[in-house]
Amino acid sequence: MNVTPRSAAAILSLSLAAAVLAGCSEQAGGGNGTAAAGEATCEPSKVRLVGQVRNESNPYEASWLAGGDEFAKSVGLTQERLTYDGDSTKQQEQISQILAGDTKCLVMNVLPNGDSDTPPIVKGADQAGAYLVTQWNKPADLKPADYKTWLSHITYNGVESGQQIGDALATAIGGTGGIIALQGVLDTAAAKDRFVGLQNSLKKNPGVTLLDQQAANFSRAEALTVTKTLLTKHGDHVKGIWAANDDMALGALEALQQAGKAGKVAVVGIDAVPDAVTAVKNGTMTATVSSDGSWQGGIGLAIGFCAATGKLKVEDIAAANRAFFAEQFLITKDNAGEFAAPKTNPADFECGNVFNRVAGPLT
Amino acid sequence: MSTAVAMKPAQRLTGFMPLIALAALVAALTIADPDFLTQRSLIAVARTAAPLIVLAAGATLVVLCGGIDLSIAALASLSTVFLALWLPNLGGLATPAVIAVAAAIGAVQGVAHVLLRIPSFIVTLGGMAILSAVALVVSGAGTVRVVDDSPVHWLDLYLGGYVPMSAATALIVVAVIAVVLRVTPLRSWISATGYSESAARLAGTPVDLVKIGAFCVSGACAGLAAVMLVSRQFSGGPTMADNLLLPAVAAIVVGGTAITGGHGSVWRSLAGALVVTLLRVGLPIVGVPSAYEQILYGAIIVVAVALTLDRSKVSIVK
Amino acid sequence: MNALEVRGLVKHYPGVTALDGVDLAVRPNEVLGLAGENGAGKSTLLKALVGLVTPDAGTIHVRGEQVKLRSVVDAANHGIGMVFQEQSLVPNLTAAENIVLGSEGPAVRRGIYRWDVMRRLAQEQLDKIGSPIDPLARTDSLSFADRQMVEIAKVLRIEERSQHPPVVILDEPTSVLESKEIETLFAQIRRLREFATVIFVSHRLDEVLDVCDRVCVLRGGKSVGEVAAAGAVPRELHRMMIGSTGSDDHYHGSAATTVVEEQPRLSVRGLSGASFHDISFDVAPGEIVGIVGVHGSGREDVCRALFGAEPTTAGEIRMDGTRIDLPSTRAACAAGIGYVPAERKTEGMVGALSVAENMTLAKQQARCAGPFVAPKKQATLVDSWIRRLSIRTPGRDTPIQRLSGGNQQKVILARWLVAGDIRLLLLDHPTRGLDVGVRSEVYRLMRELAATGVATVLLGDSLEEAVGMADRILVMNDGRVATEVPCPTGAKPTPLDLVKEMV
Amino acid sequence: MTSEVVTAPRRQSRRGAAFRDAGPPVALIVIFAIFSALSPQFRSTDNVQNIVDAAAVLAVVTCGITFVLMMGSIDLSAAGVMGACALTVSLLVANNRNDNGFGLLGIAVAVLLGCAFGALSGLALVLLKVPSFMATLGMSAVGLGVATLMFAGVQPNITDTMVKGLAIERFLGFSYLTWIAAVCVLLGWLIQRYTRLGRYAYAIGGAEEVLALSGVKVKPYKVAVFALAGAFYGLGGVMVTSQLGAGLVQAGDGYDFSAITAAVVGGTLLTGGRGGIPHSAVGVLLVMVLTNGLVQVGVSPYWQGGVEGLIVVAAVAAAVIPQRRRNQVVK
Repeated sequence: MNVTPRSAAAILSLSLAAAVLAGCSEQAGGGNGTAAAGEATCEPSKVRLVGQVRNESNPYEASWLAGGDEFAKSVGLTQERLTYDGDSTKQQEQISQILAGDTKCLVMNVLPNGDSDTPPIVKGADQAGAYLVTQWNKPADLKPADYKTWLSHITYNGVESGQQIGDALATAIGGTGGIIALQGVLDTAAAKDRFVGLQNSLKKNPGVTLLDQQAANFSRAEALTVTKTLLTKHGDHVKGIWAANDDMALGALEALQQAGKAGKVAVVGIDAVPDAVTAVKNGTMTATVSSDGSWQGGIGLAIGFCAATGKLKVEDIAAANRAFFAEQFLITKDNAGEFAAPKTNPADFECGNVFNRVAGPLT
Repeated sequence: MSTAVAMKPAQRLTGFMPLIALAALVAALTIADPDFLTQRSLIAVARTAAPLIVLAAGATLVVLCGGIDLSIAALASLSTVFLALWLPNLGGLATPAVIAVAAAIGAVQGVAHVLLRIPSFIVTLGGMAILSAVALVVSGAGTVRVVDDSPVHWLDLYLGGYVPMSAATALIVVAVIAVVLRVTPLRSWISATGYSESAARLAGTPVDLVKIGAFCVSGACAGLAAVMLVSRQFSGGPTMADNLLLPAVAAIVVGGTAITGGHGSVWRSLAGALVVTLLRVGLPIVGVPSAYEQILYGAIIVVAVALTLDRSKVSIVK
Repeated sequence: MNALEVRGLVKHYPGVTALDGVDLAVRPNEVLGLAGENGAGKSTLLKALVGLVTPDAGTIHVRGEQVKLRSVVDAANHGIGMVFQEQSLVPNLTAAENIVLGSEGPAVRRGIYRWDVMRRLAQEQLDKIGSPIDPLARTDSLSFADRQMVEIAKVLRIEERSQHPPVVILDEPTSVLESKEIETLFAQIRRLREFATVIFVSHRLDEVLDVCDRVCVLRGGKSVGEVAAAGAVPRELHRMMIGSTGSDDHYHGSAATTVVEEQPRLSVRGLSGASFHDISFDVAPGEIVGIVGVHGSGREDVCRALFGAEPTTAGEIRMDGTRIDLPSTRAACAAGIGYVPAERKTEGMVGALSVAENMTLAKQQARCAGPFVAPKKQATLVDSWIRRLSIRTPGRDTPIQRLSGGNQQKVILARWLVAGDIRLLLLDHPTRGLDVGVRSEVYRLMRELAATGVATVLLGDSLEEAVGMADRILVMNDGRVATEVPCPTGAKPTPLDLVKEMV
Repeated sequence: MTSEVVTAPRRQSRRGAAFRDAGPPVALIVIFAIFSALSPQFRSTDNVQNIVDAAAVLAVVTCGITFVLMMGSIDLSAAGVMGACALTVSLLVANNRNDNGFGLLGIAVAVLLGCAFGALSGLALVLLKVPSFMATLGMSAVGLGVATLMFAGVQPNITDTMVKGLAIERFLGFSYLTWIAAVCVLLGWLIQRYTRLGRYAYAIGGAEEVLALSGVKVKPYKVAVFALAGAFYGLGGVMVTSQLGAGLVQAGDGYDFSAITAAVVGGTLLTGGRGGIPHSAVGVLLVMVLTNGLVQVGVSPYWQGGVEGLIVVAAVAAAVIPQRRRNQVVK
């Protein structure tokens, strides 16, 4: 790789010259610019379905991709499964590579890694004219209604779920006593919203005191260590554990078991992963809140597919459905049986029904 | 003493190995998915690779000096936060300000390494943790959105409609570093420090300054990479670039730079960064399932390093 | 029957014929000296004898039986072992482990160490050579001479492998030893011959004659003759080695400059550091001052302190009357001080860099125009020094590690001369491991530099060298200057006079 | 990447060596004392128990990595190998995914798998001459891939009471996992002190070329050391699985760098040839005391990582002060 100063200088001057001669442009050359975008309709068989999540190594996201596969199969297509290991840059890299290919009739159902990852995905898809549904994370001031092919943004109301399980926890410990909170990845809207929910709940239940809060990054293993430490720190003052997701709640359960306190401390979480629902059913966990991975994996593709094939006109989507909270349920011992095996109903994905689970507009 | 006396053609071949590995990878991806080799797709790869190229180029200097900089990714993350916070007030000045601050932070780590005599691995491992904490606190543990990205928008343009500006900038950075090294005594100083620090010192080489300088440039490059990331993401985040650390180190080694120091070049890291980017992006795009993608990634980088490392310069491989 | 015999050994390397039909016969229980200039083929021959090099032609016979030696282990199985020039001990293991390394035998059973057995085995070896070293001491805590003893004890382990008396090869064992340690070593060698055969290689011809029964001389990859040690004189050997009579004036004493008393170039007052205290001395321009002392006398550290490579706690250093601070080697360099370290391979040169880069490493300004390297200027400069010091190298861009030791040392010396701004040269064992011819060239260069007014501090490779070269000698003992001995040409003190002060 | 004192023939002062070995234990005591003064909960018996229990997995992983570091190599494969082994063991013992119930045999298979991964890294190092940094980084990715394959979308929860019990049941106040870790440390120390493998690993870090000159075939030992390290990671994966009650692909997340940190803080050099299992054990305790102490004294979660990093750097800096020299190579 010997490059002489002279040739390196040549490269430099050439690139500068190119800049001067050709000027700069917004868009890479050879592109098809803003393509179909709702006008031309696609053959159902020509639609390209892409589902992107963080990784396949956790149950929630695995069920998301499975849901996507199921929907794709129902319309005779296959889903391209992309995973980015929770790596924001890798996610962007994959998206821009996908968008550099054939974007006509492209439908993407994306789980952005964080709020900040959504704007570039949206801009890229908008420029390329690809149909996009995003879930969970987006900055508040970025609205699908302002874009043509960003069909919808789906999320669950984190403040509400955080508060619901907080209230359930308060009831479980009899309205008084100390609790500890396990936070998610601090840099995510989900973690912050859910914690706001907990704080709301604490205001409502003045007898409950928050002894400590630590980040365990949505991870079962980290939750285990943090909980063990907090248990020794606060000892028997801990009556309940509030976890921002079920993985951490399950880690906390293990910690309680190892500390010989299983059953003596109430634990709540969010997401309704199968293990947590089982735990709620057995009574080892107090409550969790449903979010339905396989539905999320299918619905995003379904909305996009309907729009691409012209069965759903973007203009026709109600403003409230362009960004919405999906239905969620508090799962306690009473209703845990119903959620033990989440079943996606193929009817949910029919073009007329895609917005059936809207609980309310995103505020 | 040395057994490698006359192996000129073989040596020349190892010099081109990173390029050969790159070509082979492109060919393999194209065979796996004929749609992959399109102009647009290659342009996207170039644009994608830009931050990684810049990060790897800076860290290459530290590796050439015989050290390692594990803080580049965390520093880049912190820099995205700074940039996003400062853009509203400083506008166009925010970019040079962030690069300067990043360079200063890099230099501070260099000084700690040199003065306190702590291995660079430890200093930068600690630096990584500290910088991440600062980024979390400064950003309030959230992403900072950039509403008006016009001061960094130029990086998102395309030169002549084809060459992404960020890729061109990355290329210029690599070229500038390479040229500066080549035409000044720095090249000798850095290699001497990397091959044999004590000999370099006893020949009056300003070893300490060279090392601090390398960390400083590495920091500045992390800052520039952060600018590129912000121009691409329209925001700054305290963990935004964290996952680029191992790819950047992989890029350096895949390029054939010896991790023990002395032997290598920034051009090699450029090729290495492209290889790593193709692996990160290309494998899933051509339809390799996630689990197999990781297995392939692991296997391919090992093989790539086996191909590119010029072992005649490195006697014992640790 | 000969203990070891070599017939017509040939070894080619690309472009070089290292061995060109060497014949050699070693009789049982004799000490055979092997002499020859660098490049005469000594190293290659020795490597062939211990299986590190496979010869292209020729045969090796051990006790009359032709053998093929493929590895060190192979050689050991035939009873041949070597003490390598650079010590081959693992520093962080115990002496006992080093002694049995590679042939642990009963000391390790099924991969498990039996420390008591190992200790006993090692003690047996050490007893053979009468060394009092604790076998369980960590090797890097031993003195250099002790480590040499461990090496010899280790080599003698080959006795366990073959039923016959061992052949022990000592490659340059004395090059880093102090004179007292050398005496001990020689006593060991004389003891060894009771039960072993020894091949002894050294650049110091007097030593070779001192300890050997017979000396064999190599030149250009051929054996050119042998002499009985008794009655032979170094000059005779030297003539055989270089093929003509060497100069009488080995140290170029006739070129010694007369020192005019004026302001001293270097003036050291009350310098103290970790291993030396209250050092004061002057060096005049053009003067060569030798510092002698045993290992641990602190002279190396004084030398390094003068180059800013060792911290000082008190005292002052003046160059030409101006007080200077030496916080770093860089500062020393800028003050016109040059330093040639004793450890050429690890501290002197950067092996993978080219001759040109090594030569200009310290004085970048000599090859630069402004801040930029001027390739033409560099080429002219480097080539002129390659010619001037007759450095044998394929070209200025050849990595320095491919050069022979003598040529490497010349490059390192040239490093300080290229800019022409050198005022004080600190030479730490500058001729270590060099052959007679190169030594002589180095001495001449030192004289030439002195003539131009460069002051020199010399830590000689041997007492003779210090006496031969220096105008004045400082004797250091336990970190202090014990005495100062004038040493003018024609009225040199004998090494014996100095030794008395050293201990 | 680490410090070594040059000037080969110069003698190391014994005092310096003693200081260096004493540094980490002193730091451990000092940090422990500081936290004890700051927080009464910290010095409670419960918490000390908790710290030791929490150190178990890290101790086992660090044991493995120490052997590799002693050789002067580096090993970044812990995360991947632990993930693969965690999935393996959770699918082999009684679990909710299949009808297996191999118990101890399942654990043995997982440890052997770790061993095989390690051996592969070692082979890539000695046969392909790929630096261990990259060979093990690649192996980590392979391990994670294999783990993801086995995961197949459904978390395997273990129902084997013996495996779960390891984390829950206690003996003399400490969980069984802690005793397993203690046995590993002891075993590691015995291997280091009394076996050819351990001593050669140490010697390879000291002077590899000398071993070759003495007729020792170095390569098999290198592969064996990586395999040994892999076995420790495998066991670490099993232990995490027992703690979490489920097989996670992420079982080994972060253990690679924490184990290296622990080993280095304990006084093992990255250039090899110095340190060892006892040093690493101290390092592990130091790291765990820090992590636990910061939570106990209530340092904000935002700052914890930073404070930890700062203290590690400071601890290493303090440890090198006695041996700081002007012309010293620190990489």
